[in-house]
Amino acid sequence: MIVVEDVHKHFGGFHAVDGATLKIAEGSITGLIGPNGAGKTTLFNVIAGVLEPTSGRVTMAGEDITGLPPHTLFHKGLLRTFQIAHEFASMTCRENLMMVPGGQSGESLWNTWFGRRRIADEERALRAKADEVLEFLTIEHLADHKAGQVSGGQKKLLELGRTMMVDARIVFLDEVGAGVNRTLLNTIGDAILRLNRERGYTFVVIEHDMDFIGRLCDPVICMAEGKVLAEGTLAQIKANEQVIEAYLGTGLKHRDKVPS
Amino acid sequence: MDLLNALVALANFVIVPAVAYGSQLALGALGVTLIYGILRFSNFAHGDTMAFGAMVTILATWGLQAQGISLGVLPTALLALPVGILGTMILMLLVDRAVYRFYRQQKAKPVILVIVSLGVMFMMNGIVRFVIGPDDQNFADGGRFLVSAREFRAWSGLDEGLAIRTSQGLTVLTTVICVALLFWFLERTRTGKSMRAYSDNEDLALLSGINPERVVMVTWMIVAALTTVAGVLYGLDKSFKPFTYFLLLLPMFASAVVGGLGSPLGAIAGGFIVAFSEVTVTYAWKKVLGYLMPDPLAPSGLVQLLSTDYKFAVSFGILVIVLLFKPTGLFKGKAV
Amino acid sequence: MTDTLRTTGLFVLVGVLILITGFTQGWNTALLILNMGLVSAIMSIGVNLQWGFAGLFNVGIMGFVALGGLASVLVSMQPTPGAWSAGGWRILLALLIGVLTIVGAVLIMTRMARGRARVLAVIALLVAGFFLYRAVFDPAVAAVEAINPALLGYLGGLGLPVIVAWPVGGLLAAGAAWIIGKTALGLRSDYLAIATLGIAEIIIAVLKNEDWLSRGVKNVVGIPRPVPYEIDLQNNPGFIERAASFGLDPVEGSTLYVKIAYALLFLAVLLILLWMAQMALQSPWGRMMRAIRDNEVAAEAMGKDVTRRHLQIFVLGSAVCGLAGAMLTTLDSQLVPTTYQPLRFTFLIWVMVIVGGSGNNFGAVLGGMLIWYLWVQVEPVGIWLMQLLTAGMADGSWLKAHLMDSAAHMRLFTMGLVLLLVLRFSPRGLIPEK
Amino acid sequence: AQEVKLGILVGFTGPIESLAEPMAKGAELAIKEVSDSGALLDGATVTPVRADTGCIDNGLATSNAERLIADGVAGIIGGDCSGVTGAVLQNVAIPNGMVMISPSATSPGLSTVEDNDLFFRTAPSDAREGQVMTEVLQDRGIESIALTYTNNDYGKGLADAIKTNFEAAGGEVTISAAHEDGKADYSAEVGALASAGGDILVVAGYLDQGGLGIIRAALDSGAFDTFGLPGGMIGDSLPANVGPDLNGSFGQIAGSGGEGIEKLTAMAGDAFDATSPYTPESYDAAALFMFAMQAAGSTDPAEYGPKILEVANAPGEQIFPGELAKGLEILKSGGEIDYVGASAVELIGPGESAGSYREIEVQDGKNVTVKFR
Amino acid sequence: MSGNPYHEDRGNKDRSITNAQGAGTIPWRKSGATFPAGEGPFLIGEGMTGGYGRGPDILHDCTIAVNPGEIAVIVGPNGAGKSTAMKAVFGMLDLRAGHVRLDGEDISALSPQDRVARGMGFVPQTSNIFTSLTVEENLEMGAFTRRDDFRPTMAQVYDLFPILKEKRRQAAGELSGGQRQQVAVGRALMTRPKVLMLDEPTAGVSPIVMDELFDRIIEVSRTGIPILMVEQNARQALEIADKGYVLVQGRNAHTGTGKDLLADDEVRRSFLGG
Ligand SMILES: Nc1ncnc2c1ncn2[C@@H]1O[C@H](COP(=O)(O)OP(=O)(O)OP(=O)(O)O)[C@@H](O)[C@H]1O
Ligand SMILES: Nc1ncnc2c1ncn2[C@@H]1O[C@H](COP(=O)(O)OP(=O)(O)OP(=O)(O)O)[C@@H](O)[C@H]1O
Ligand SMILES: CC(C)C[C@H](N)C(=O)O
Ligand SMILES: [Mg+2]
Ligand SMILES: [Mg+2]
Repeated sequence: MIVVEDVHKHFGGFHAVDGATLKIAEGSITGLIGPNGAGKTTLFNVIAGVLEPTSGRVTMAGEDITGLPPHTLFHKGLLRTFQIAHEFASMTCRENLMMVPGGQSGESLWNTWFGRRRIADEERALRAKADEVLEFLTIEHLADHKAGQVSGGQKKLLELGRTMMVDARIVFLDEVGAGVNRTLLNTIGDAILRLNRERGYTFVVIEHDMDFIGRLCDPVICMAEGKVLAEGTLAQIKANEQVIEAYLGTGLKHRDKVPS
Repeated sequence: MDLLNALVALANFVIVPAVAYGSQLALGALGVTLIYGILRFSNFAHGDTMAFGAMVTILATWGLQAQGISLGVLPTALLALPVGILGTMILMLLVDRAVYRFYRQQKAKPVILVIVSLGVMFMMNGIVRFVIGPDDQNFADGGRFLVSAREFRAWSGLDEGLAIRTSQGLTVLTTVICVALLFWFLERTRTGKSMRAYSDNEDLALLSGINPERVVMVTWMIVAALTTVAGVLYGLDKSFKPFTYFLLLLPMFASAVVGGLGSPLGAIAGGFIVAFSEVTVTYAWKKVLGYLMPDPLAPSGLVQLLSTDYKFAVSFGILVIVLLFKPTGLFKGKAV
Repeated sequence: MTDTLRTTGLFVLVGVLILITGFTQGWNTALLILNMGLVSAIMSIGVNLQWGFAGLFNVGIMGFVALGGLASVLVSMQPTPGAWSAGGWRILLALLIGVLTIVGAVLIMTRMARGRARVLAVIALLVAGFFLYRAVFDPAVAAVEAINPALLGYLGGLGLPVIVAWPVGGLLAAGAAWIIGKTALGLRSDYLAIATLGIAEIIIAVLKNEDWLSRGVKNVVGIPRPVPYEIDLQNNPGFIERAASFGLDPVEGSTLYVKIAYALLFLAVLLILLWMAQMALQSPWGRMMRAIRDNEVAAEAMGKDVTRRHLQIFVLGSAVCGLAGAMLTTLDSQLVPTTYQPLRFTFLIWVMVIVGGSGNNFGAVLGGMLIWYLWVQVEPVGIWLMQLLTAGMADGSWLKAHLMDSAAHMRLFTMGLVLLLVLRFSPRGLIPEK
Repeated sequence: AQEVKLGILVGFTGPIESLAEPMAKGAELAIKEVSDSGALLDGATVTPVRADTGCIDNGLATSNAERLIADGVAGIIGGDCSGVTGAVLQNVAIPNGMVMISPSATSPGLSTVEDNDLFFRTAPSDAREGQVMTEVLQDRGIESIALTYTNNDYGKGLADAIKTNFEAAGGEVTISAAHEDGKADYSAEVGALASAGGDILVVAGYLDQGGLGIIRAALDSGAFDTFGLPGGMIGDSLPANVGPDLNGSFGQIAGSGGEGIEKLTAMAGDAFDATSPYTPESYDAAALFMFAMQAAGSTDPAEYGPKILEVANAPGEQIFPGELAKGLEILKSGGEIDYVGASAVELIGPGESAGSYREIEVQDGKNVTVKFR
Repeated sequence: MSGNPYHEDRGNKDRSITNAQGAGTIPWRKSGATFPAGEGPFLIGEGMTGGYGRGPDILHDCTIAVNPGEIAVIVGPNGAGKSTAMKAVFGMLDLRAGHVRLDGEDISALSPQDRVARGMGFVPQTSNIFTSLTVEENLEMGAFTRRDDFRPTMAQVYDLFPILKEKRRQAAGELSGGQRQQVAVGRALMTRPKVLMLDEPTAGVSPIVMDELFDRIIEVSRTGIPILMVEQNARQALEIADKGYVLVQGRNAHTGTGKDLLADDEVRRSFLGG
């Protein structure tokens, strides 16, 4: 589905991504882990078109998508969510969803003046679809709330919901779990699994929570210092010496001295 | 081929004036950049603050002159400068108290402050004209030249003269001193570091026990001092006229941006870039080339890239080009 | 409900102010303020599009307005006899050379590999192009400017009705905006402000110095009007009769007639623009723009081409400013480049938008009308205030004389005060966005 | 008795705000003189009404002109800058049949403007000054000049006039470069002017604006020693501001004889600077209005308008500043006057000052009139 | 979105006009008087009720306390009000009811600055270092309120976090996430706090760094400084906690020792993800 070939991204003299090469299989949920500063987010941003790579190539289903801007990638079915939720704060949750589909005829100024009937029809359909998605995410009661005023986890659900307004092919999730309550994270995990099974979305997930990775992801890729360090099932990764040394560690030194 | 004359002509008409003008812009831009970095908005009232500072200094200078006090070859205005600085500081603190503080406490978005500063600009505009009137005021005294063109010619035996005015020398010297002081203050002193901390992260500064109101106060006082010095130097070197100070706002603003907003070093570099681009791009090279080329080849036209009518446009053009290649200004400002 | 009430109330207030002016200072004054107010309102709509709907900070409004003014000259003046054959075509050729040079440089930049060769090639092309351009351009300009310089000395216009100039003014401004937008809107940090500031200065410099285009600072006077001339009306027996039936003498009747005609024209334009802006705002297009304003990064990730949309709205807003500029020049019947000052045409418009309430089209209109009213009327108020203040003072006293002399400067002071008060007590403007 | 209002429409704010105040004062002085004398139209009182043009703000200027008309003024002294003057003329004065006498709008373009005989000016057209300046330059044996002008219709028109005349007379103009008033720095302009060279530098600007800055910078850098000073540059403040280096520079300003201006200066006393540019012309503009009204016996513009040329020109008794009452009496008794005033008023052609000029040379830090032309 | 009309910026992103970087969010308030409050835990926010600005109440009668040598951990779902409770203890929002007591004194009316002066140290959840200042300057800023010689404390901090000593001349913004968190904690220690409050110090850090940080926190607590901390990595945090609070919708839902809570089935299921 996505092939990353020897991608480099340099910031000044610093090599944030340093020759990363990896493949993401269609229909999989791939986990991406690695120590802080390994270059995961940077690689993500390169794939999603936010950053231009210094060198290297990214292809999607055989098509070269290196350096294409995010909005073009969106129309090719590549969607992403953000580590920190990026909702449209002053718009209602429903509007947050309704704005997503591309090519709405109401987005052309001409139609806003001379094609009002067509717009009205489209809007009705969009609204129905948005309500359906809200229901799927169990937040239909928030439809008319301003998105800026719902809780952090609900914002993350909304992010996920936006990917459901169109037929996405691949969705990139950046640290959905950071700062999210584990119970809610499980709910999000369920939603991801359902989307993967029922709609065939491919997912790439960055996460530091091994339980979450373990529940969803196969395979798991571990990055370090801008390169791919290891790849395989979570169990294989967990057994990898280098990964333990760089990333997982061996637990608390003071565990024994923890007060009782 | 007469290299010396060519060099002197170039120095006299391009380098010396551009350095002096650049210093004036740099001082102004430093103020703009400090406010941008620490108080987080572009202060449109800056030009008029300069006018105000210069005005107070002028009034004080007249007072001194009336008393018969003077500084000999140096302009009396230097003696009056502390009064001007003090007056401007008081005004700045009053304005901050009456206007800006409210918005700060409301945590208003910076853009509101920008528009507020527009309001302050209108009012200061009125106040300055109200007090001293709209006319040109002459307050320079003391010796006019460090080196005059005539003296230089007599001394060097060249055809071309080189003139350096006292005010130009003063401008450059004062700018160097001000900049050095400012850097020392920001980098080495506790208060200076606390200002940088505040500019970096206001909340955390508060949590570290830094008093934001004090930082703001010190900032306004430094800005008041810088603007007054800039305004007076400019007035000494050229002339004092309220409307001119308003127009000075644009090149100062441009200098700050091109250097990288929020970066003091950038403001200085920006000031010189704007000054040099105004003076050089429209320079007519006829004279210099006339000295450099053998006679038959000497140019008959002006050898001017663009007429001086476009000097302002040119400096903005250069600015846009710099930004195209360095979108955050020369010295990466706070803008990223 | 209360919102509508407030909006209506504020508009009624402006109406009443104008009526009061009509009764106390004469209807000509009132109508003139109204006309200028309408033009200002249109400019505010343009700026509000950019700022209120897209968060784009345009500090070069003056430049776009000036381009609109240029359009009315280029469209409506009679062509200067002989100017085109004297050098007009060669000027066009020179401009074409200039454009080709720049296009060529851009092509080299994009096509050639990075390195010294590319830099050299670009520089060589630019230098050669520049000298070629000057070689063709300068003599042609001299030829055109030599034609009766006191009265003509320029190419003249197309001799079309001046109304045509209004949309053309919009187009010219849109073209300039497109160029700025292309360069500035894509930058990582958005330096639109400085780019617009610069382009405005450049446009004004061109207008002041390119005499062949619009006589430069020598000004073009006598631009044709879309409405009849007062003198013609005063000599028209039919009109005199009709004026008399309203109890007006011919002079007053004709001046009022002309101003009302302008007012109706302007009002029509304003209403159309207002309708278009409102429709756009309430459609999916408006939703998309709000999303972009709320969060550019997310909007981009949701497939919205943020840069293109910014460009679109920037061009549209500037076009509206250009249109207003053409209308303004039409109202003045002359193009005077030195009148384009940032204080009047950039900062004042900003005040209008902010005071009115950014993000709300009705707010922009209200701000335009109200601030223009104040801008004009604050001066007599200032003088009156000063008279009040100095009433007690001895007649010859120095202070009184000084205060009275300074009364004119009260205008700026009062404008500042109004702005600060509005921002303090109504921070989102008089009619805020919902 | 009747109350007559006269509008004074000049740029109290804006780029020439410093010139506006003495101009208004000059006009008000004439008005007060007449009003106090009670000689106009059987003891009519005359009151001035001030209004601002902003010098460059067409919108403001026209609405203020409208306001003046609504106020019931019988005539408008103004506008000041040629640009707004044209706008006010076209948009307000002509439609309302109001007479304007501008003391300072000197653009040649205004000579030919369609004005329905409503527009007059006590300042000569710059076209004339170009001829005079050329004569002065030639008499002094100057062969080449560098020329800089303030970038507005006045400066440009004047510079064009000087250039055409001087070149036609065989002189060389090495460069003709504009400068903007009130700009921060003139090094670029002076650099270009110096590079071009020339015997002297002619500065067609304003003495307390860019013109001063250019002269200072040119002297300081040793680029030029002698300057040609057209009307906008003549005033006491220039030699005072520049100092002894200006000695030997020369120029010309509209005016004949010293008598008128001296009288005005004496009358003005400390109240204002009567030699400030266009201040005498303002006094004269106000005076012309009142004489014309007296001659016509009416304050209706349509009636007194045609009389303006009559009272301004010979034949008749010469009237100087301070003698307005006398002039009014003569007119009342059916006599004729030839108003000379402070600026040697002599209206020609379309109603503009004929342009007799004083040739001025700076000697010992003072403007000295060396000749009349 | 707090309904304050001054917070409007029309989405403007033009950096040549405004500079939103580092702008503050802590509402401005004036300090009031303090008075003695008798016996009780060293630091306690008792019965706190309140919310942001004029908005609805977020905290409802919420109580949090910690004593010297203890680590107290707050857990709970997102939006429960954990950070809000911390901020309330620090005076960053107005309480409508309840008190905050420190060392036998009621400090409810003090402004955040004055609480800093009283010896409270706080590491916020996000943007908790001065990115453009060097590591050493960051630490100096921590000691801003101190008039005495703070070099010994700095030496202690460097002992605690040796990596910081190595990087002390480097701009803090160039450090990795884990190192940044160390700078943040170090900065708080430099105030020589009487009590240390940490809001999710481990969010987004890799497992190995998380262990490292927890180790340090235990060490600090051993020096006798009470530590109050919010954590989403709840299981690890509760393991080292002396005291645990579970907040739900601004209310105390469960309170107990870390072990107790970990053992509580309902707590595990509803809040710790099973
Ligand atoms: N704009 C930038 N300029 C300079 N360096 C950068 C920039 N962005 C990222 N880096 C550096 O690149 C490296 C990789 O950063 P990245 O955000 O990709 O890490 P990550 O793997 O996502 O880590 P984390 O798990 O902490 O999110 C880091 O060392 C970071 O400091
Ligand atoms: N600045 C603010 N203005 C208004 N409401 C806020 C603000 N910050 C948070 N809230 C609201 O207060 C409630 C509690 O937020 P808080 O940040 O305390 O939650 P939390 O328990 O720390 O959650 P998390 O685990 O996600 O950090 C939420 O509903 C949130 O929307
Ligand atoms: C008042 C003067 C500055 C006016 C100038 N003579 C002009 O015609 O514009
Ligand atoms: Mg990351
Ligand atoms: Mg929190």
